[in-house]
Amino acid sequence: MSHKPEPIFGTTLFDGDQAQKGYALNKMCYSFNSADNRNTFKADEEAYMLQYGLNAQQADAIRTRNVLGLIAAGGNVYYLAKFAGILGLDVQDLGAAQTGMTKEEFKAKLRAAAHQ
Amino acid sequence: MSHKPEPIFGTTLFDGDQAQKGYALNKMCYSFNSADNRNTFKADEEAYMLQYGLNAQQADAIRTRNVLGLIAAGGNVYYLAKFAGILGLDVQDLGAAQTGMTKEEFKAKLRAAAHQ
Amino acid sequence: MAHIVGGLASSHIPSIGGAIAKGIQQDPYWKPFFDGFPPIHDWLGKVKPDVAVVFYNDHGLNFFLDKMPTFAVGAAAQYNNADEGWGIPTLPPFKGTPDLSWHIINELVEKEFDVVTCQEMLVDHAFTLPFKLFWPGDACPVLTVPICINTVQFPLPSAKRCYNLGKAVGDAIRSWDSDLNVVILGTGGLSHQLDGERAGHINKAFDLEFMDSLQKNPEWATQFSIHELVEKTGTQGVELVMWLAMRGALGEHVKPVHQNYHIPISNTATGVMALATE
Amino acid sequence: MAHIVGGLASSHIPSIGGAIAKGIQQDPYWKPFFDGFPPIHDWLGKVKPDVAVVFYNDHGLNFFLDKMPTFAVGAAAQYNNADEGWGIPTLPPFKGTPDLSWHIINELVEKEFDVVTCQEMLVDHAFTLPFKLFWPGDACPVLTVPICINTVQFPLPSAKRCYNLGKAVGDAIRSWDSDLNVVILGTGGLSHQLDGERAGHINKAFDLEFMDSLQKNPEWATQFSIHELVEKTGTQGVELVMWLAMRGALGEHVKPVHQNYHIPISNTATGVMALATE
Ligand SMILES: [Fe+3]
Ligand SMILES: [Fe+3]
Repeated sequence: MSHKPEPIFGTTLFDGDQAQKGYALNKMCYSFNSADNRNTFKADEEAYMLQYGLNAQQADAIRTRNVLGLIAAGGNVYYLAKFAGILGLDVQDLGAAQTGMTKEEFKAKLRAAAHQ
Repeated sequence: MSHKPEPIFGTTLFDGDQAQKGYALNKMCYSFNSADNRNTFKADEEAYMLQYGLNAQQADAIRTRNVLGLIAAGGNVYYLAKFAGILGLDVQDLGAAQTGMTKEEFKAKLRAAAHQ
Repeated sequence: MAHIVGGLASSHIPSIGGAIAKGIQQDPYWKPFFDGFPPIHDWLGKVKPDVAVVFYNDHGLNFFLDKMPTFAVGAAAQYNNADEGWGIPTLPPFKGTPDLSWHIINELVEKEFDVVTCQEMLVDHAFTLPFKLFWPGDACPVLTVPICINTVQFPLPSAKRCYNLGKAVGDAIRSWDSDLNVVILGTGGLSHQLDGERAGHINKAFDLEFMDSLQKNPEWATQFSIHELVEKTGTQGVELVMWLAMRGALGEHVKPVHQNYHIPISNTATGVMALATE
Repeated sequence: MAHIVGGLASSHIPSIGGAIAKGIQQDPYWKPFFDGFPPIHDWLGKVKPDVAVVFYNDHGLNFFLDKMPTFAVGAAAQYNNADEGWGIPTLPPFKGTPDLSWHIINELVEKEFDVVTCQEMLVDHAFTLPFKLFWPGDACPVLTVPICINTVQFPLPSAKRCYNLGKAVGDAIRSWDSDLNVVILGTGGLSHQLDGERAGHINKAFDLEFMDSLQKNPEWATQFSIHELVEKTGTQGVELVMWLAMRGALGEHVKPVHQNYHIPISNTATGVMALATE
């Protein structure tokens, strides 16, 4: 879209701009569908990132397990979820990390939505 | 199409029926985009066909370089062309083989079309 | 001609796969979700569908950004599930019905839907888990046709386009020369958002109005742009277009069979629904 | 807003690549074909396009039957040519313009074209050889957007759908916020058939009427079904839908620049055409 619609708070639409920016990062995360690839990554994260051509911003966000940083670097949540799987994180862990809550607080927020 | 249109003389439309029938054959021929794969095929045609799961009709048409047989077995001309490339055949060779002409006769037929 | 018996919709959260594998459906956390299914099992036992046509979205198993389809239709004799990278059990293959697949593909292209045809297609949890929910027995008793709608990369097809896709698929099934019974599935949603500072967004009021609309006014949700749907239901809530495509396939009149809504499973407001065509 | 200077169409026979590599363009066999180009080189020298949007069909290099798109749009910064299996020289990469690609993709999905988006895309002889014909110098001086239309596996999109795709692409280009000049290419055809007992089929009368129609009555060919086009022009002659898509992008009024028609090169009735928009 030449004219992007109004931004939505706390929400990055995975559009052409993000898709271009994040291509290498998402391609790496897509490769994590394979257990062999996950193990290769775990054995030497730096070498694996180099192989996929991650830029400095992406590599840094991977190193620091920074979810919001990964999204800012063009990561798409569907592919990033495979990286989270390697770390043993579930979607409440990710939610807590992105909203600055503890996991318990984040879960309470979800439960509270039943009484909206 | 539930109801297939009238057949056209000497013409097999590569539709769903052909695409299902020819999947293994076409997948093998698609692999011939790679020089390594072409060489592996040339070194042991039978082993290569087995690897791609060709059925008896397809394998026989490959063995006998039978172009019409390859089409009858579900082959698509765009992929078969890559097999023809291995054999060093050009599209006039294929045309001649399919129409029962010599190559010279086939070329004459093409030239004659200029004076239709 | 084939007969459409009705439609099924369900959320498809990955952790459902873990819960089923562990057999903890009756644990307090899971019970309110799994309790939504037995009345639907009863109905399926009565209408006995032979084939399931499934609108779902791939989450990065079969499709990557090198070739990202808007709409993709499976045309394989078998669809394999596979490792998605985060450890839910891989399920056995699903049987296809290439005959119906190609009939749908031919009819869709005839009606100017520019589909991708997939003679090989890995199916992810969004396709597989609803089968475990609707047919909890060991073997899946229906033949399947997967139809994948892009919700990964913008631009997404509009809600209206997805509804019309469903309509065209329904017409194709009703013109399929077969005496088999077909059920339509739509899997995804309801409101949830996994990513960003708005992670955990849920919109109960919208979800309930949406579920209600599928009976009374099925085109209601097509008034919204994708951007509005994301704003209302979250970046993943937009998966509700699968429900819309399912509803589109059912034709004008439907009767409610059963529905359930429960917040939360994982980060998701879960919905389940069965609609009969007669 | 970007400006469309006109359109180019050409056959794309693989052996053209060999002839160029060997430098035998003036040999008696090739001369009547290559002689169609110099007046078009002169015109391109005057209108100086910056970008080429190319309608072409992949012949089994980038796409296989596991995921066969109806329409696929490139969105890469670079497009690589590669070994196609029968030994024509591999050409250097082509530069993309992701900005225009994404603008086109967004506009097409908005207008209910269900495209596949390709952030990586190998381009075959149908894309590469016309550049060597229209810009015979060493380096390709234009940025490119490849748009691939399925002519491999039925069902193919109708001639009318392809023409309308072209119209929508033209609208998108004209609404692109840029001061660049764009030329549209359509590559393929004209009448030929490689496969079956009817191999060698050529239809001069139809080809000439088709070329004529692109100036006077561009929708003329959209009256025919794909089946009729195959019957008239051959299994590969149906590639003429690329010319139609190109013509659709140009808008209502065009002026002829130059055209040429020669039978045969390889098994093909070759056509070349340039149309200006003003
Ligand atoms: Fe999902
Ligand atoms: Fe061609």
